[in-house]
Amino acid sequence: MNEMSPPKAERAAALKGLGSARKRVEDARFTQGKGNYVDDLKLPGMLFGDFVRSPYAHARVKSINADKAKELPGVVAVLTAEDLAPLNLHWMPTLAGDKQMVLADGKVLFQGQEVAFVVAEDRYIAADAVELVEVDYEELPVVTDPFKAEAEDAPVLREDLEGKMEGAHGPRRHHNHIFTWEQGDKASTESVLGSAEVVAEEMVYYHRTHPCPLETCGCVASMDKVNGKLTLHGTFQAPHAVRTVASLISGIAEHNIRVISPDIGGGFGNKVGVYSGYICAIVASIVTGVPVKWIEDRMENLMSTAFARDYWMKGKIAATKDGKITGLWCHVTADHGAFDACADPTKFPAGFFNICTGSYDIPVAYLAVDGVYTNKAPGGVAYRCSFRVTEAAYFIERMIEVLAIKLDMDAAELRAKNFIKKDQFPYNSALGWEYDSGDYHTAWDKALKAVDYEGLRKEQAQRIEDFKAGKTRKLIGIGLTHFTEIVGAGPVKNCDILGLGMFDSCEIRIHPTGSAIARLGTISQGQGHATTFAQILASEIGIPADDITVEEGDTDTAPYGLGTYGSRSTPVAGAATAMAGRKIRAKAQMIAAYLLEVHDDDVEWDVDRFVVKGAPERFKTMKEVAFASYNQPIPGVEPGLEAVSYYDPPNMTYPFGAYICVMEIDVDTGEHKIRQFYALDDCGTRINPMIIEGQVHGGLTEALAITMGQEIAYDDMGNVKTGTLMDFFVPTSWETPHYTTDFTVTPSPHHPIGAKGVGESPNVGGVPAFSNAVHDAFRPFGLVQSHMPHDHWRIWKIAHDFGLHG
Amino acid sequence: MSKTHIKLTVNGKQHELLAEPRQLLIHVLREELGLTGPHIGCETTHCGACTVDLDGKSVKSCTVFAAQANGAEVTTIEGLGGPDGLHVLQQMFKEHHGLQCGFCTPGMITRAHRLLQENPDPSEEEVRFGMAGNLCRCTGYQNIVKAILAAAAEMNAAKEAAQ
Amino acid sequence: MIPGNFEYYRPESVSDAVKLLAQHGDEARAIAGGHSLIPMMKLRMAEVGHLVDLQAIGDLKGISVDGGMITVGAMTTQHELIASEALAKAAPIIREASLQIADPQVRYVGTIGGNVANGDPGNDMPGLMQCLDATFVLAGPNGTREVAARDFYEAAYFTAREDDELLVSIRFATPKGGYAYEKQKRKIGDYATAAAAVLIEKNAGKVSAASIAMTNLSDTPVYCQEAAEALLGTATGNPDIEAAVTAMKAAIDPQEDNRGPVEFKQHVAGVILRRAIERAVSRA
Amino acid sequence: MEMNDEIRIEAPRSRVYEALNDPAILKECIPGCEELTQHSDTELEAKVVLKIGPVKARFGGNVTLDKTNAPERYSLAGEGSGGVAGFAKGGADVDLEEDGDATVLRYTATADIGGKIAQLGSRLINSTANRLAGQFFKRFKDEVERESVSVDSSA
Repeated sequence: MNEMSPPKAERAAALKGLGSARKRVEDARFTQGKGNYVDDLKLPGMLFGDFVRSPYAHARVKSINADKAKELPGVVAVLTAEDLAPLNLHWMPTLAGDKQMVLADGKVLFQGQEVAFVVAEDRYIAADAVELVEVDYEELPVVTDPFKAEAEDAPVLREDLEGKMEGAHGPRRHHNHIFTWEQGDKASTESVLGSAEVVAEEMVYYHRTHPCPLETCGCVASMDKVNGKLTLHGTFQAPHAVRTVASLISGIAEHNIRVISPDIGGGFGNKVGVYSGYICAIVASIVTGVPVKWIEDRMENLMSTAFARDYWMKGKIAATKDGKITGLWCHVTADHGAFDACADPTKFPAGFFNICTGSYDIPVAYLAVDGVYTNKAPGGVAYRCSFRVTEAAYFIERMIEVLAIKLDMDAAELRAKNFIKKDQFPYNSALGWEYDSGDYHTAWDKALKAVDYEGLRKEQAQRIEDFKAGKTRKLIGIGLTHFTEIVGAGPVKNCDILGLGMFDSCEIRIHPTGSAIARLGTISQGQGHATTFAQILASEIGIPADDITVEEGDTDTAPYGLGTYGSRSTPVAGAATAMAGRKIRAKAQMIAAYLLEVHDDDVEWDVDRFVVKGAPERFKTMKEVAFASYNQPIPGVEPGLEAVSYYDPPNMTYPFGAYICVMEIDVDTGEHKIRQFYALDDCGTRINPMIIEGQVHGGLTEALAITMGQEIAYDDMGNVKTGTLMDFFVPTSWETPHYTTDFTVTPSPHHPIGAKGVGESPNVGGVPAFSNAVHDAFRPFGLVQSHMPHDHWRIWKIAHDFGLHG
Repeated sequence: MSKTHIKLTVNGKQHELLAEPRQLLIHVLREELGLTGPHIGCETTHCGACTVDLDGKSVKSCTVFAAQANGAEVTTIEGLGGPDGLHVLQQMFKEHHGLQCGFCTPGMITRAHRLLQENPDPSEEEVRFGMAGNLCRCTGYQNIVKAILAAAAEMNAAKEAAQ
Repeated sequence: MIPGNFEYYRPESVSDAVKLLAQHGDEARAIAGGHSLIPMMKLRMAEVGHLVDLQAIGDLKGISVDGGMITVGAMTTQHELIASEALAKAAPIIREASLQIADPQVRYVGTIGGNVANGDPGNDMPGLMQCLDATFVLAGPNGTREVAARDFYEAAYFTAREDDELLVSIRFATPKGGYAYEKQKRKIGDYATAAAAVLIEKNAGKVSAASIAMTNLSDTPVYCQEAAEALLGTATGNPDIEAAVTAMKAAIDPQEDNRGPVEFKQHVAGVILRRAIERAVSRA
Repeated sequence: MEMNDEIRIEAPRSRVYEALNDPAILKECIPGCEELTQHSDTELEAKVVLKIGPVKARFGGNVTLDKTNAPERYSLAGEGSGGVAGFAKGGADVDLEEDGDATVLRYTATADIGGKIAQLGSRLINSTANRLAGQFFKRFKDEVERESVSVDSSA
């Protein structure tokens, strides 16, 4: 070893690569208020757009009179469907193969639907003008119940589809029916159910909720008429896809559109879709020739910009008497609202819900999902989840509990008995997935031990006795969950959105002095990509993470990618980053060998340098190689050191985890307190433990919110009852408990660095953990299933129904 | 309606402007004065992303009219760090991963700053209670609380060292 | 969410403020902390032509504890109520209740006057003031008059205050004995699902005086005289408390909303009152 | 939402029934009614300002009277739009029973609210609607009884 070289471990640590709890590079600007969010943007001459929205959930629009609004000084234009129709922009395609009104075309189908777009000099005038637009509605019967939507005499919601018996995903059986999606083996499953020793059956509802990022959706559209170029800044989780869609529907050539996602104030799936505001701002900018900003307010966000979940999941699970699961059957009634705008890969109208066999070795299964239209907002986005995985995890983790009750068996034991075993991976599930890797028993045992599961059960039993003896009014619930996620969409062979394969990309340029810039097709909304992608690269190419800039979100500079959602950034773009790094290293190896005057095969990689095999004192650092690549003519090697990788993952990744929630419940008031929450995550190789932990805390808090109160609720007239943060539950620091995190590491065998993604695991696993805790508290009194959200009154109602109030 | 003449001292600097009385303080700060640190998250006083310090009180500037603030002293996140570096709270938020998307962070830190002025040595419970007017969708608060407690310790240590 | 336009006034005396209110009739509204009014204006649910800002009126501020009487200026914020050591000593129930209102930022600007005068049944102070048997001092074009908190509330947002009157101050006798303000809510920042203000004095182990008022369980705060009377002379054993709870339940009239159905609220009101009584007794 | 009540009016049924069809009296009794224009025997157009605390919304809409089974029964139905505040629809079925010289009026009123008011004010809607319905019939009783008195005394 060269005496002057620091030891290997020291050099590796200096890189702040994989496994380092590196502090985030984003934070300097965010903590000083120097973030750059879309509403911070102020362009010369910029106008402001605001919507007139429907107070009705279902009505015919008889007339729109904007005369008074137009007369208001400062109002520049009022757009209606009539103005958009000649451009063929009054409807737009949805991500799910349906189409959606941009502005009300003759009728409205949900409360808050966009009816007219007012463009004015500032947001104050725009708001004044919105009040002056007179719309004459004729009320129509409202359908908010997905089961009633399919009644024979249910009103026709989508008149544009009347008579069309074929939809984007196959036949439609009713005028409000969207599709049926079937997976698995129906005949075998029914036969197993018919002859099983035990069958548990339950309806599991996962209520409608909303991602509600703290920053609402918005954009600034700026049409430069001189150059023919449209620049669109906005809250986009998939900027490239937005550019392609904008080009396809506007007819503007794609190279003349530049989409920029600046800093994004949280997304959680809310910012995947294309909303009317974007289209209207673009049209308004084209019409007026100046930039037009549109920023929705919180009520608009909760009322109209996407929803999540709303799945009625009927399940049957078959088992032997001693608890070996033999089959699973599921039928979902999926309430998609007024337009099918679900953000799923094209071939998956119910997303990856067919991961609903969960962590269990279930020999046969059958699944059917029916999508229906109702008078509610469209959306169906993956709220911190990979395309309906959280619904699937909730379903199976509830069914396991229901089965445990039926078998009178401990739910932890039932799980352990049915886990897919370590030696079964790669495992082919009955519903068609190939699980890449897992070690569920190890994680499960670790979790049970960490919380002293047996001790908890004893304490719970004692508590029940005390309760029955009148010594306490508080019950203890132990919420167990072992979830398996499927993330990293996805292999181009089966995953696309609007025909765009779901690969992702990274382009790297090494500068002569040995620092670098990496550009990716993804976009961070708080995940810290600028920090973690640099870490992947640091480990791959030996340049300190601090010397690598990571840039995303500008379609003029970043390579094409499908964006950030569904925990796909690490599995797909992270892999692309590693692969691009490896291309850099391959070229650098040739340069190093040339400089060291040895054959390419005679040098080997050592943290940050190429070393001549057998002669450790002879080496070239990556920094030296980088400089050489710009100034040394090397035979057969082009100058410069750049690489680009488009990564098409061979499979999804399958992160998993074991969560345990200990909850105290006050039977008299329905209030709860989380006494302990233990979260063990296995997301494969861990890039930055600090960021992983932060993701878990955040995801669990969203899960807590969803489970314990957060809902988009409607009354029978289709009024949204939860339109502000008074009623839409977002917990504060006071209601949020302390979490304990833990991990095991089972690397993904097909991912270049073995990473699997983690951002969504805590939401997917957290919801069943919290919900199972509530159910578990009342299990001794006979509770089998109770619908979320478990807010105070619903918990109180359980206690009441079981006679616990005397 | 006529515009009103408004004087504000923001981050130590005096400003005079004409505004409609209905203009909200948050819009004046962001759009007239270019201080885009405070953000708008909910508009109904629940989220606290717009929190600024107004005459020594933490307030939600989306629920204060510019006219009400006439004559007041305002501190925004931009006024916290010195020219030579980050405020201790800013440092500790970075150190303890107290932020993710960054949207709530300016309001969060501005509020924490006032909290520590009033209670320089808070317990975890007092921090959680004192920060309950600021919502965060990303972090689950655990690291925010940690960051504030660490900042308090740091500030107290610095005070002791100075004595 | 952008409010409509209005004319803005910042009078420096009560009489100037009252003059403005009288001049503009129901087009005018006084604004204290504004945290109920401004959101409504931003939602364009409240139409205000003339906004009379009370912040510069010195006479509306201050807390005085004097000779068994406590007087609180209408513009005293919840933050100031909490911070006042004199008040914490003389009437600790005020701090206990104030800490349960909204969140820190709102408490810095929210005032006791706005909270009681607004007439929103969700507000905490009206019930508390009824429990304390407070008197509201109103100033109008013809001078001042006094209305008992227990007579002030007519329906949601309808109070004994005339459009051209201003709530100036609140007065009540220093409470004696044990106290409790118990509140159930969904989260910080929410209105009560149910809340109870209780004062209890005991003499030789028996209740010698009691006062009970409930919040957000009807379209006004509910002063429960029968419930308080049920406790008089008792040793507050279980049946005595049950009798008070039963009387209270007959007096409230909760409505279904996102917090839950009527049956739930009735039940929770009982639980909350029981707890409040027990806590007040333990402090008596 | 449904509201029921019963009131006794010191006036003969024919007079009560007549008053229920009299736009001038209805205008006096509907809380916040600014205009009430009769378009036909059964159709009216109304402008109403709803003022509840800080909330103030102007509703414009149509009212239809149903005169079947007069004078024992009387029904009205209406709907109105309050612009950005939302919309309201509702009605009342009234039974009039003779009780000597007086009339017992029983009503079942319904009200449904949509739009922003419903979204934001759900916790206050029931009590407010009840109050408004109560106010209408109280005023109606006073109005009719006052007239009856003045008619009597002038006779």
